[in-house]
Amino acid sequence: MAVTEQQQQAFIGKHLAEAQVAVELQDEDMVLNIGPQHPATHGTLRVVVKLDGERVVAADPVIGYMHRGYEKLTEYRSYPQVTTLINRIDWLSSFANEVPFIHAGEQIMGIEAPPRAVYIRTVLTELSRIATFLLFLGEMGAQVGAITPVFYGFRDREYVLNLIEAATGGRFHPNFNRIGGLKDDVPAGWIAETRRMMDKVFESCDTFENLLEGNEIFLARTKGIGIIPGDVGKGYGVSGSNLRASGVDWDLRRDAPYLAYPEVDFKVWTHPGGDSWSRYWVRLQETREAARIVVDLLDRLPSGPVMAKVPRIIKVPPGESWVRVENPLGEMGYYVVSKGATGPFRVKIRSASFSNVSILPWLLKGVYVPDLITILASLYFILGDIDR
Amino acid sequence: MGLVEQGKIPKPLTWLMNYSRKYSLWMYQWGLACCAIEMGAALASPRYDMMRLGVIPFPASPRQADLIVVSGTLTDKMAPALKRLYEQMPDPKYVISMGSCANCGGPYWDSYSVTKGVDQIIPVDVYIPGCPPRPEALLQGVVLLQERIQNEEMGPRWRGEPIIVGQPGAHDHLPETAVAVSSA
Amino acid sequence: MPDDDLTDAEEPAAAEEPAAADEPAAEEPAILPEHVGMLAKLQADLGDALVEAVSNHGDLVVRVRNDAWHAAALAARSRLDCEYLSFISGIDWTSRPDPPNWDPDAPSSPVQPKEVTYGAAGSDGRFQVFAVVESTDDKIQVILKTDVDEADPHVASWTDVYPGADWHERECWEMFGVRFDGHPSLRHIYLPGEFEGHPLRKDFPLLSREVKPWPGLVDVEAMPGGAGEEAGDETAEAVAEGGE
Amino acid sequence: MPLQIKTPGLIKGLGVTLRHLFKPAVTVQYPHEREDPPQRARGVIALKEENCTVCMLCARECPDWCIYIEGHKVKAPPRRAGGKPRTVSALDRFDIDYALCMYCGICVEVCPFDALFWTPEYEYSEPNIADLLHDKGKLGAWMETVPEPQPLEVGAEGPSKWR
Repeated sequence: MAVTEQQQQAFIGKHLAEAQVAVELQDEDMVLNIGPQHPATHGTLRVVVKLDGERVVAADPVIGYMHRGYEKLTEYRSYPQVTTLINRIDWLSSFANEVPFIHAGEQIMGIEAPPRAVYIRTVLTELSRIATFLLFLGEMGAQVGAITPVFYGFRDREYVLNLIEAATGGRFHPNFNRIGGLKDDVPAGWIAETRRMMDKVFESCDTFENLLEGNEIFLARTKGIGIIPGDVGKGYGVSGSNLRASGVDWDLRRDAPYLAYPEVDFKVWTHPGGDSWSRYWVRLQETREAARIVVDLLDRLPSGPVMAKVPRIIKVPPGESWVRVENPLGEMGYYVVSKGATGPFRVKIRSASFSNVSILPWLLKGVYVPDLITILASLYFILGDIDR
Repeated sequence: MGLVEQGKIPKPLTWLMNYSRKYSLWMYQWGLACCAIEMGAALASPRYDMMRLGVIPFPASPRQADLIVVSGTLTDKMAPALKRLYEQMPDPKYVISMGSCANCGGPYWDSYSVTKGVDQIIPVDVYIPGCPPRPEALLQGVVLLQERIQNEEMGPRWRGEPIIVGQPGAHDHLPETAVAVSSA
Repeated sequence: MPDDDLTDAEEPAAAEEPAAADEPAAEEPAILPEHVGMLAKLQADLGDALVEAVSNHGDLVVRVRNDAWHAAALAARSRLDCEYLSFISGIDWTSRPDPPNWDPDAPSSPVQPKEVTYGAAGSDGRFQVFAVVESTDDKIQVILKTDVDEADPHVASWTDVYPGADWHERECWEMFGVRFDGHPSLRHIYLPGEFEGHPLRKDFPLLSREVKPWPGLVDVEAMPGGAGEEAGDETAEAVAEGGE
Repeated sequence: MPLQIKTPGLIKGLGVTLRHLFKPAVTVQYPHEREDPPQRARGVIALKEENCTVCMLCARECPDWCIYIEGHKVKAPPRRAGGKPRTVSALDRFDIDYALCMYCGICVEVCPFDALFWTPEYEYSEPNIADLLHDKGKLGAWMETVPEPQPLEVGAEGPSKWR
């Protein structure tokens, strides 16, 4: 399925030639501005596209409408304050955002969190993955015109958010991780409740499969649309489910083990297609897989404390550390440089969506305008994660 | 319709019109950040279902909207777009500012690229606290706005005079310079 | 290349010194065994342009000369099969000038040490550009660093090696003012076009933080008469207990 | 599966509708009934004024600088009979600006004297931004809504630190 740039250009050229025959307007390209506030751009992304008829000739995403200056703000805050701030980078999977930063701090300090804390961290990370993907599955349907999946997605997402809130106190921004462990243990009855909700998640995945996978319109709108060949994706730094949907078997949970993932047996789903449909399909499978991981880990949750011995005031010794993890949206990493103060000296935040979206100028060449919306939806980015 | 602008509508009719207006708010969604997802949950999630309150969330353009909900971080790059779209809305128009970022800059109060509060750009009728506020908190904000609409004088609203709901010194706790800097 | 005397003197010591300074576990060897092969491959291509190499928390950090930055990308891509670009970014190693009315004890705004130190693999001066490339097949990654001249910060662009470098370099240019020679269009990516300054340079101030009075200053009025200060002051106890 | 495909879509769709007709609705009729958030939910911060010693730790650790505290020193009776009279700090002003607060909970966590508590209340929108600055009276009133600490899950160690 791999398409080289030459083939793509040839494709555009061929269709341009056809357009020339049909209408004598081939030179009068139209510039269309989509966004920054457009219902189909998932936030404040702006895409300026040059159109030839209905076909995109060139696309230039304009980002920065959500730029909040994270990397500067971290230099002015202490470690606990940074932990709570970075929740808001990728606001759908906030808990997963905290983990790599905390790991970087723990790595420089030479601290390890107790096993129970590690397990609970893993469970909460997977729960936020489920919450993120359920929203995606709903949104994806909505962008091709099916409204029902949105309602289902939001309904089932609430169940997961309830769990996260019951444990951490925040629906969106848990601020539950501490360097050396967790803020507190989970409340009584939480595990039983989580098991019950995971059954609902499995059910929900089946519903989505029934609703969308057999749907001819959905298939027509997504199959073969927006193909990212694996090697092109790698060059652009596309990661996570987007890359796995291009047939690259690469998952940091397995390939650069962290948290409790080495102790879990899970499958890394890939799809050779590389198109919008593959990205949808891979995420659907990963939702199920995440629910399986949660159930598996809850069965083996060790008892004990959730916090290691750490000084009351966190001072990270001089050093630097690069930690990256597999977030729901892709590879998320923090390059933390410390100089021994109560706050980091420099934090480089490598967010997944930034690289995932940077492929758009390449990807959008030669697609139709309606397909542009599908492609944006299937790439699944969070604006805060792009702009930081 | 000079009567409405002059405020010469009889009381019962005012009551009736306000009552009708408050239950058909066309809401323009200005979803920006985390709060946008909570707003989405309030609108699309069956658990909250904001349309029960007479809020109609899908106007085709700001020119058909009565209410704009600014949910999330407003950056300096985005502010002109918000201002322009707000100006396109017909009077009477209402603004709900949702979440700490929209209220005051929130977690990014010291950032170089964030506008410290929507009320520096457009007048705001209801402030919803939270980071992000729960969907129920947004529902409560809408209910509060509906109460205000029920009890309001129509004349000034119709004339498009901005009703300063917050006092002029809404940012009193910040020194003048901080406000000036943030808008620079 | 403006060589700093200190780093120059340390170079023959093959990177052992900075690693030892950075690591809490000092016994760790400068280069981990699994990195030796990778480093040899890079060394073969880069020669003496490879200034320093060190293993830092399980990652190989390689510092190359400024003029070999492009060659380093080619070497990583062809020799190590690192097709995946994680990110390119910069760092400003100077310390931040203290704003006026700064409370040095404020836990809410940490104070960094004044003396300028450099991270893993060292640095020549104020600005550095660093990047992470990975191989998805061999599951390895390399952190590449290069020094950038302070007066005229520029370095070669990677856009022809990694297409994804485009946006990262635009970001780095906007944040640090480092020019990337050969980049097709260095224009603002995050900030509006009229924005002045480079926010991530340490001397770029956050004005809101400087003008807002810090609410953490202890604002407890002394008792009229001033007596009884020595008798069991609970506030002082509280701060002492909570603060340590 | 083949049977499903052969069923006319219309009947299938109506079947789904019919099934949903008999399922209980998930909607919570908000202004009339309200669902209680979990006990740990971070809705608003309550202040137990008698526990506060004006140590300023919360104001100093706050990432948003949104807590404003003032106090003055007063003489208090000695702790033990016959002891020296003590000097304690009395609270004059304790304001939290909820327009600025980022609901992170650092202040509650660092308070060494259990003076701050989370409560799950969320209904305090205001038409005037200045009213979002809650003074100590208003913060004290939230104390009524503070839930009891929850027991922890099986296998946990120690009492809950959650406040």
